[in-house]
Amino acid sequence: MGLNVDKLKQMYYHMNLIRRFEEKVDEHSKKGDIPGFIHLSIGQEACQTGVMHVLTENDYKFPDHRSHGICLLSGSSKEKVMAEIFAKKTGLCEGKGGSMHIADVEVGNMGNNAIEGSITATSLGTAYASKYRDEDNVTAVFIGDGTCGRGELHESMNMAANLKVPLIYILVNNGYAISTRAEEAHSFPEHLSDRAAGYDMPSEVVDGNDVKKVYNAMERAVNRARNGEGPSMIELLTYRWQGHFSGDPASYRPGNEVEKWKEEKCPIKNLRSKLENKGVQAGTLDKLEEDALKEVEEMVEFALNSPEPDLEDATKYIYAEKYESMKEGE
Amino acid sequence: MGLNVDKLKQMYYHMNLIRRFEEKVDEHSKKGDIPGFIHLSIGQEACQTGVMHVLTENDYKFPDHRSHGICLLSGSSKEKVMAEIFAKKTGLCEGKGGSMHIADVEVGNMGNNAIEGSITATSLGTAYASKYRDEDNVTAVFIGDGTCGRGELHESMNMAANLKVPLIYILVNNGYAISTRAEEAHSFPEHLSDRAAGYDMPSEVVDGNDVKKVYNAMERAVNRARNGEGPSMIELLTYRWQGHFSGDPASYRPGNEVEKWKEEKCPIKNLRSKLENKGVQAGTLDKLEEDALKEVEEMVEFALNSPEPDLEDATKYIYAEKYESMKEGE
Amino acid sequence: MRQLKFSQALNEALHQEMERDEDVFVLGQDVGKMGGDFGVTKGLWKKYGEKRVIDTPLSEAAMLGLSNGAAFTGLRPVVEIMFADFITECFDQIVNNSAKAHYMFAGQLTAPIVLRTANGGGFRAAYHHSQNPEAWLMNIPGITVVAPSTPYEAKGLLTASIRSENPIVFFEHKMLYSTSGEVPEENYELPLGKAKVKKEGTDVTVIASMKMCEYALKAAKELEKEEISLEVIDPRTLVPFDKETIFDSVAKTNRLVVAYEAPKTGGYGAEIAGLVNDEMFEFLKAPVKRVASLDSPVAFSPKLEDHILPGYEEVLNGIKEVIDY
Amino acid sequence: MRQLKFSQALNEALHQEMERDEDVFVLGQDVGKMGGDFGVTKGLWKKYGEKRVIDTPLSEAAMLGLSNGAAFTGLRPVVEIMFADFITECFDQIVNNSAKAHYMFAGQLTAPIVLRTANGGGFRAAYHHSQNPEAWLMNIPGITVVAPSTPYEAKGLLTASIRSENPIVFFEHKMLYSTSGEVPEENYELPLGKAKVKKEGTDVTVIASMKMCEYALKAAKELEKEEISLEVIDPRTLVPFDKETIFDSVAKTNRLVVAYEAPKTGGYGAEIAGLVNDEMFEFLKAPVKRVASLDSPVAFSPKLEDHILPGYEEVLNGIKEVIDY
Ligand SMILES: Cc1ncc(C[n+]2csc(CCOP(=O)(O)OP(=O)(O)O)c2C)c(N)n1
Ligand SMILES: Cc1ncc(C[n+]2csc(CCOP(=O)(O)OP(=O)(O)O)c2C)c(N)n1
Ligand SMILES: [Mg+2]
Ligand SMILES: [Mg+2]
Repeated sequence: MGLNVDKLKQMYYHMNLIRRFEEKVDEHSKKGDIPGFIHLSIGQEACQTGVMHVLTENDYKFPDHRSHGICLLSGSSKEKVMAEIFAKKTGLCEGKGGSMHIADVEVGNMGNNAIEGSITATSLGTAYASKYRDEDNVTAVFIGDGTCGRGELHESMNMAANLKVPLIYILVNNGYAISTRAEEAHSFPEHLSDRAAGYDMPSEVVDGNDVKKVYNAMERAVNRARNGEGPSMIELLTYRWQGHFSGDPASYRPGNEVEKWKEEKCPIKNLRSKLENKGVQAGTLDKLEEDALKEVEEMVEFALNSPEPDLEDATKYIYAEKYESMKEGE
Repeated sequence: MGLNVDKLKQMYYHMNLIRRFEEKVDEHSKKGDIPGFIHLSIGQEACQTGVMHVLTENDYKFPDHRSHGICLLSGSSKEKVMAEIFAKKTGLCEGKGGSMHIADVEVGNMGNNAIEGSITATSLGTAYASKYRDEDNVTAVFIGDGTCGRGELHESMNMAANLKVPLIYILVNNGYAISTRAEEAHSFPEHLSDRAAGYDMPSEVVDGNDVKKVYNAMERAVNRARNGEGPSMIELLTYRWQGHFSGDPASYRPGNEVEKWKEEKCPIKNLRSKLENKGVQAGTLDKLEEDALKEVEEMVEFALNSPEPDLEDATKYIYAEKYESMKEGE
Repeated sequence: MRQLKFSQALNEALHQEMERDEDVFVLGQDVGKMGGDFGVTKGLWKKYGEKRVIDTPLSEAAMLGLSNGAAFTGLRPVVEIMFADFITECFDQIVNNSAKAHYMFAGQLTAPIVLRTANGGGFRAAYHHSQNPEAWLMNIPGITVVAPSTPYEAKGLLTASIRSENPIVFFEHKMLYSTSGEVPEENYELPLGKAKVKKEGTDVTVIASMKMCEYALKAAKELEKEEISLEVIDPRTLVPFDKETIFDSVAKTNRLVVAYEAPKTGGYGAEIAGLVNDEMFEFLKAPVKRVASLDSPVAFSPKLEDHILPGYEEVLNGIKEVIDY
Repeated sequence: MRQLKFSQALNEALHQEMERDEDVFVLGQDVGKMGGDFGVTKGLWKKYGEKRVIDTPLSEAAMLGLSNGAAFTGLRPVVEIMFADFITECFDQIVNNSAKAHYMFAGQLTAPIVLRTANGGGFRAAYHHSQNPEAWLMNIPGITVVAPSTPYEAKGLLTASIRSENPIVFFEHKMLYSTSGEVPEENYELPLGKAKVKKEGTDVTVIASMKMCEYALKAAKELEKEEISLEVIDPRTLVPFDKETIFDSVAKTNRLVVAYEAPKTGGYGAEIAGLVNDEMFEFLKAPVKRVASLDSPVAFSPKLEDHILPGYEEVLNGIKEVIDY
């Protein structure tokens, strides 16, 4: 499936949607409307958009802690994504999950998990289920460069390759794990994803700020997986413009590093100029941007106006099945 | 340091010593003199001997569960090794440790641990200590092919290479993890140790039944480590003649696999014929074999005649330092 | 009725459940070709093939992860962790994923896994093959811990565990594997979350699971000679446990002993003692006595191990203490 | 006297101990350049360099392994596990290595590590950044668990922990980091294994550590108005804990409340309730009351979190219940 202009325009809309979403979340996090701490993906929109455009609602997705864009493009009700982040009863997880634990099983979002790397193990299971049932859906699991330190990733890659399950590791390498640069704490030849070779697993490194390249790499990986050729890893080189979490001053970053990425490598600017080169009118693109903002503002409205969870739901869902001996509420 | 005939004769003695030791342990395990279950290294003596001849008592050693040969060649009182396996008070760990938890810190044996792979993490620490103190001793950690599945190995290799610590991973690949062949449960290109490249770490694969080759590979790795060039992995291809533990019928092994290894690849026969080719008299070699047996028999005598631990020692050593509030015995 | 060994009863439950429900599959080290370290998965690989019986590498975290993920899609994984001491290697997946997934995603998914594992001492295998880690799992809402003490219960509780929607840690005391008992051929479930009064009595209640249950029943026989009547309760499900049965019994006997094999401090019986103290305070005629291991790791020497772990003598003496109080 | 924040007090202890003993080193994620997620390791990297302050990858198991191995050679690692929930990732190294090494190798080596970690709720960060896992560590002989509740104690107990020969898990309740209090400038140790009577009293004993201690002291003030006299004990060392101080107090007050933030069932207070029931049975005029979290994971919604976790109100009411019994 090629990337025609319509599809690219849709991607443009989605990247703007993520950008605006994150900006609003940042704003409301700082205002105190959003509880807890929040990880933003501004600057990384092409990774999420390119990957998600290849996947369908039947595919299993495991977002990482920097998850909003993935949740938005999974096919969920977008306002419910926002409401979840605002800890509202109308959220996808009834306000119980929040930014780091959002699932929407209907559309294949199997939930993120704030223990970094643990989803690399969990995702083995959905991928194995596809194989078990002889279905052709795939599983995509998102991890960061820092998370490559986790033992679970190794266990997962070894088993995934041995079992030949349809699992794609999306390594979003934004250069930092909080304050620590990948090369400061890890050892690898040229790229972190070169390790895939040790499991006899294909890998690719692509510019994570070029949505077309991300899309194409993902499509290759998904095709392999759907054809029964097993797992692969794609490493997307990118950068987060914000600190690790909303509010992090990120003073650990040298000089004008952020500015350089903003100016030279903005994924949205990058796609915009491609689209303009293809003859799309500036006005059309501006309109997409405005629409994205409007859509996000509606989500925020929805979230702000939604009620908090009910107290009696605090102990709901602890056990999926209650034993006879349990008293009510347990 | 080359391998002259004297050194080879010493190695010949040691390989026989391990073989006889394991045979006696097998015998007394089956008789019920030795409690618990016991892992034997018959067939793998060249791995242990080659590696241990490069190391000194100042180097840190982490034996795995198939540990007896390593303990014997560490410089410990050998009868205390045997007594430990017999759960006697005179054992290296006063009968508290047994075959899977023997340490002799005086000679750098830092103890094995029956949670497979966990020593790959622990060994980072002794290696780091050498670097910290600017000492030129190295750490050697033993693992099997099956243990390569463990996440801790990945975490260890990544950190070891990043910190450039003097750590050598001795991967004793005997083809099986209990009943499971390496290629049945793992995925790797040609060799398991090819994964070292993913950490930018040197590795070598050698015939683990040729003690000279083991020695030479180990010497290269140790030299690198002592020169501050960081960790490496050496993979020793070998085979265990017995089942996984003393008494395991090992019916999972195909046809005449064991016989082939015994006949064509016996590490002791192999070295014997090399020594004979170098002009060493058969009588000299026979004498070494007899001496080895005699030494082992003395160890067994010692162990059999040793007392069991005292009951009042059951709760000794739980806390290294007692708090004032603790009552006696706690 | 037909006699089976504990391990055979478990094996039969697996065979029948895999036959009944093709969503059930088994994974673990050496569970396939070899049939498991203790023979519990014998014959499954031959019958159901490698899709449904996976020989895994030594990757406990990934094994649990695979189980959780598969369970999220409705499959029914039964994962064997060879020794209970190794749950330390997959503790995150149990605590932070299996136990919480249903709750944190507001009921959208369930994690119906069964983690089978061999626990307990007496095997002469020391520190890393002997522990009784049920207490590590008692402060984790969402998890269910099941522990049979006879072949009959082994089969019925494993069957129920496989059918349950909840994530379950299923302890198999390794010194019970070769014990024998009557086991029906057809498949059957025993209720989870429900304790079993193994012997009715009036003077002292003894709560004892797994290997300790045998000691308690033996003590009951012994004390009958002295006309002391013990009520022996096997909790069967350790977490969440059946308070009602325990309270009813204590209301009758006014004396309670809890026997468990783990170290005394912070062990399983601490919660029971605490709870009974709280809710049955007026009924108690003597303090709740805990008979347990010394607060020590399990040493290798059999002489030391036997001293550290509680045996029949300790259980009997504990009961006498409560009677004599 | 000079006031410091809790996090500053910890930071000062680290600075002084690294100055005093060059075997002390620090490792953890972002402990170097950034000075730690909560600022506890600020300035160390600049002063002592990367040899003694290691920024690690996300490799909790290897971090603990490195610490254990280094400690075996006599070094004194202080390892930061960013959130206590992540000890699940290095649980094996703690349980099967740190806690047992000294014993299983018959005293040949010690594992004098300090694992510092941020625990507790109220941070609005839900399941994996809010837990109070002390109960997971209570059934593991060999381990020491320390938990300060004021800046003064934070500094003195961390100093003592670094100097101790035992492996120590050191909990820092994250809602205490920004609390202030008097802290001497010179270095000092507070005794491990010893509880602290924070307020003497005669009517009810309240055992409360970390954040709960603040509530207990507040309740003591409040109840003074009603002429009820609370004795507030901070255990300081949760494992192994100081029985004597607790028993002495209960002998005097005959009433006991244990407040802890973890889920009630199987929590820290279970052991205390069980033990006091056993050894102080005749002294108790009311059952031991446990005030704790609901048996639930910690939900994200602040409204739900506040409902699930025990606060001042719950502590106060728990005490009243025991008085009114
Ligand atoms: C097991 C574990 N260790 C540490 C953390 C704390 N933590 C959360 S995100 C993070 C950095 C992750 O870096 P990376 O994987 O590169 O993702 P990024 O934040 O850059 O998107 C750390 C250390 C955690 N959540 N889980
Ligand atoms: C973490 C862990 N998982 C499983 C086991 C059980 N076990 C002990 S040895 C072994 C096989 C190890 O195979 P390998 O590493 O190849 O060593 P070998 O026995 O062949 O020398 C297994 C599965 C264990 N001790 N620890
Ligand atoms: Mg990153
Ligand atoms: Mg092997």
